[in-house]
Amino acid sequence: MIYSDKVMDHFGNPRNVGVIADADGVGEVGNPVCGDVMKITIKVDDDRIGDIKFQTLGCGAAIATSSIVTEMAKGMTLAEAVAITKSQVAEELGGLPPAKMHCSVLATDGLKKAVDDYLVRHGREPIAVGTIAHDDPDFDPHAEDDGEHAH
Amino acid sequence: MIYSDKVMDHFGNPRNVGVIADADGVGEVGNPVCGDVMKITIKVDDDRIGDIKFQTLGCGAAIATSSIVTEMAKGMTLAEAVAITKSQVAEELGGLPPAKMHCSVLATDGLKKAVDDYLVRHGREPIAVGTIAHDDPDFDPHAEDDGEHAH
Amino acid sequence: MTERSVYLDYAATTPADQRVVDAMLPYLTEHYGNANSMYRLGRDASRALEDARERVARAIGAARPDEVIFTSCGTESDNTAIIGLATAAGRTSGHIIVSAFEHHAVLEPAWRLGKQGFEVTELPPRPDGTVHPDDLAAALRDDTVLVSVMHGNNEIGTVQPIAELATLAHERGALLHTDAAQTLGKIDFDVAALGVDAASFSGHKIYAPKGTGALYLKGGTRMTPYLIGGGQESKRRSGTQNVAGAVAFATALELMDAERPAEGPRLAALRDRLVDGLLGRIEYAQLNAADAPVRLPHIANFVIPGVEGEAMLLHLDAAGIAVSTGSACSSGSLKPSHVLLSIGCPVEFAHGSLRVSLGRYTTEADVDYLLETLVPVVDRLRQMNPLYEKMVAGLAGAAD
Amino acid sequence: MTERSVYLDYAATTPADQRVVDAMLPYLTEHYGNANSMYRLGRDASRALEDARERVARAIGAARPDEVIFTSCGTESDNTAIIGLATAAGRTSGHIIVSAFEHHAVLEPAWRLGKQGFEVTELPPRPDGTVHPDDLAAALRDDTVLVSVMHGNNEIGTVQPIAELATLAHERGALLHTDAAQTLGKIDFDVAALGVDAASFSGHKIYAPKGTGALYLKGGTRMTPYLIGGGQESKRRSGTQNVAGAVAFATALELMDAERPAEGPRLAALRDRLVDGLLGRIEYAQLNAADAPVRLPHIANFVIPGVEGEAMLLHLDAAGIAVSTGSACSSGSLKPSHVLLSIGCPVEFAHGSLRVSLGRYTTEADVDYLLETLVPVVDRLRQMNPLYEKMVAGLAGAAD
Ligand SMILES: Cc1ncc(COP(=O)(O)O)c(C=O)c1O
Ligand SMILES: Cc1ncc(COP(=O)(O)O)c(C=O)c1O
Repeated sequence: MIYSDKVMDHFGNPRNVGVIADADGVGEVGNPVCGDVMKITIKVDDDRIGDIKFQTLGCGAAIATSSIVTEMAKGMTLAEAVAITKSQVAEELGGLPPAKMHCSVLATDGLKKAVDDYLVRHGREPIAVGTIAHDDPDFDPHAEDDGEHAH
Repeated sequence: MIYSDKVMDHFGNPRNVGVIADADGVGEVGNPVCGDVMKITIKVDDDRIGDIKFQTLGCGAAIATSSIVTEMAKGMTLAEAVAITKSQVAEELGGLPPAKMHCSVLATDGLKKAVDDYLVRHGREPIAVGTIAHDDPDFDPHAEDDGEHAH
Repeated sequence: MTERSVYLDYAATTPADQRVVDAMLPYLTEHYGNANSMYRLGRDASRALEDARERVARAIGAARPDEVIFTSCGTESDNTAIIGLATAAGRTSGHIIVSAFEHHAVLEPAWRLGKQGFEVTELPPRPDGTVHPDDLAAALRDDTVLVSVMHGNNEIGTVQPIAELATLAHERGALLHTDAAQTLGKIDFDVAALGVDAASFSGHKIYAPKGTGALYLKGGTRMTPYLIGGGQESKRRSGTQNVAGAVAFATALELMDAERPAEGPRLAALRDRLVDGLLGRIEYAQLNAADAPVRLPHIANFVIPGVEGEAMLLHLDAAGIAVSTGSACSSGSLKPSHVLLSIGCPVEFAHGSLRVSLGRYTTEADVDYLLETLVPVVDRLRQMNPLYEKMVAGLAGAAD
Repeated sequence: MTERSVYLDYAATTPADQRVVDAMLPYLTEHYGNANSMYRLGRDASRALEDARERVARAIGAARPDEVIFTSCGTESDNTAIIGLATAAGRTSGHIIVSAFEHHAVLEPAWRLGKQGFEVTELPPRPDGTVHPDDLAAALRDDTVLVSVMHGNNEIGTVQPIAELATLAHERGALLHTDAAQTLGKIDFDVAALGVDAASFSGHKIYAPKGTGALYLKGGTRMTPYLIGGGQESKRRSGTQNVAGAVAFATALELMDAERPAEGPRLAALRDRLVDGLLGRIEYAQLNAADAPVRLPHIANFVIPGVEGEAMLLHLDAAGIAVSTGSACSSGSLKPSHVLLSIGCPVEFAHGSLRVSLGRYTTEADVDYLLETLVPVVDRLRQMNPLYEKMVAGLAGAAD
């Protein structure tokens, strides 16, 4: 399994790492039992994503997709941000190995959660709810896994 | 499968090849469908094998065992000659590959046949009858074969 | 006895070409990573492996590189294809057709399936050494799941009309596998043109090392993997990949293909010289499957009546000549070749068969040396044959 | 990023030793005969093959050379042993016991048999990473036909009490197979002392090329062959024998054995340096199966809480270090190692495992370089982990 150069760049030098202390919205998805957890904090300015930071526990693809999604989302309207698809994320990274495609869901779900969190905090209707894969109790991030076993 | 040096010597320089024109006894065993045929002709002197010659169609082991059995039998009494066992033949040759053990039966059977032929011609009781493997209609010379198939 | 050494058994195995060895060596000691590891050494190995896969795929006309699965030998490829395709998706019964003169690496798994709930038809080739499409058409049934017919026969060198057979199989909903161990690199081989669903290859027949092989499996074809474990080769063949072996296989195949335009005709001419020379010099000798419409350039198989094969082989060996007989490498056995019997060769003649197979290093002088050496060997063995005169009378009578 | 290259994944694969390559090369291009051919070139090949078999037999303490069967890899040996022994003499049902932390090359065939009429028990090892004889005794039944317990575990390096397990299996009439891919050559390995009926080996774990392997099968043990065809290896493994590979395997094994008296302690000392250094520098890190009574000298497996394995591996790779994580080479997958889970490692920690395995070319400087490099990598990843503080609180709490 080989990652693209861009994946390796975002993994090795992830952008926007950290936590915004006085964030307007926080999204956290995944859990350590699955092996990946992501937390996104956002500042919202005029319904646009002003600042955005992430923290991720996860594999190379999880970190790279987290990093790129923060870059993609910065400056977008909230509606635009929640519309980012996992395929767009993968594409932006120059592709992901098939076994790692599920990782991009982590990043888009985290972003959606943060946006909805902001909206709910402000008494508005959440706009991403229903499209968040991790909300589905049957969601199995590794269902598409196609990896090999130990040697 | 590797033949001993002695097998290769008897195969490459078989002793006593040919047919005795005025033979006292003739023994022929095997058939071309099985892949091996042996004919032994003997001259008998005072119930001893005076001269002996063979012809064999067959594999290396068939020829080598034929050759050595003629050497072993020459000078033996008829009773001694029919008592030669296939293991003695194999031993005399420094062993045979397992898949070729059956070949020694060809040689001993041929010799027995020739002796019995001599005895019957002279109105005497055959002494080998009953111990000749090739007389058994169910005899399968390749039953012990343990060879490999084509490459 | 002699210093001369003439190898004429290229259908049994070939030496590894020095260029092939040179190509593979760095993957043994230097780029030795496990192709499944993520770190650089592993990625390098993986890249070399995938590069080899692409080269093989291109050479055989596969639609996609992942249609090529690297294996450890022709036998493994055959076993995997026969058992894996027959039992795909949990199937436990059905009808299978294999030609009667398949290599045992196909026959044995077919027979095993035959004991496990499948029905197996052994389709006899015609006396010209070819599986006739009409015969396959007649044998196909609605429940036929798999047909396996070898591309080129390893003993008699006849080439089967695989494209036609594949069409027939597909019309009845069956898959077609072909054992191409003897044809790959030696004649045109293109999976698309042949229309096969699976094909087996062996490295040591094309100047790659022994212990290498490959299986072509058409994209979308379901197959139960045979070697199972770590899930390598996209779960179709487990076991740490032999990267050096894959590189060797790809290199060897490309060399075969590059050299074939000159090498094919050269070998065919040598073979014709051999056939003419042998039939001209050895009385009653016959070329097996002489009427075959298509034959491999490098294999000729003769019956030499009145002579037993192993004895002939040993005398030739004493003169430094390597050839094969009977069931080719059933050297430990007197059982006559099932291939020769399947094309109607009488048993007594099958015991006296001689397979000569030519290759990259064969010269005219080699062929001539064989012919020279063979004549006295045959004479000598016939003189030792107690039945030879009777047989000749029979042969002469039959010729009347 | 760096020119430095430090290989610490010898349990995944090893480079072929140059001495091994030198020993095998003549059998590729010069003594290239098919070992089944009768002529000189074939006899030479056969002699080399049988010589290699004798050397392997001697090295493993086999009673007879023909107890050694050459195969193409550890996976093939495992598949052949599990399926071949279970289904010997046409058996189609019965009870099989495999330890739960076997390599998938054993688990997969066991699971396949489980779908085909056999009953399979997966015996969990104890938290010390060892299969306890009492647990086997409790799992054995009158209809148990086969027990398979690996000699040394490939991820955590624990060594199983095979001799005791074999005695227990035999008392109940079952055969015992052991996967010795990770132990052969690395610690004493003697089939007689262990009392096993079958054992699997892989060449590329002992500095022989990938694509080589062997199976020990005790004389008189019935086994259905897995690769079938030409009947090579006394009908127990078909496929033209890889003579060069067999020579390489035998040579590699003899080198391992010859060098072990010095190499074993050297590796164990390096491993201890690594373990002490890592546990001393990385907070909360733990050695897996730390309480194992016997462990391999060259493998250490850690959990590093708060870190995901692949990310750690990639950062180390960027510094030129090759190690493995999680399910060792499940690098394409986030599924946590079944081995770690089987010894009770919590899933969230299993994702952060690190396997370091040392070998012939490992130096103290390599170990120190890993330690130096690892500390900032772990720090960095923990800082990026949104749950790290919570986790630490939990760990601290648990420690109270
Ligand atoms: C314990 C164990 N068994 C079996 C295997 C499989 O061996 P191979 O890769 O040679 O098929 C390995 C290594 O991959 C192993 O570590
Ligand atoms: C037609 C054919 N199929 C299969 C095989 C088996 O190949 P391998 O020896 O590589 O297992 C051979 C040669 O031995 C062959 O000639």
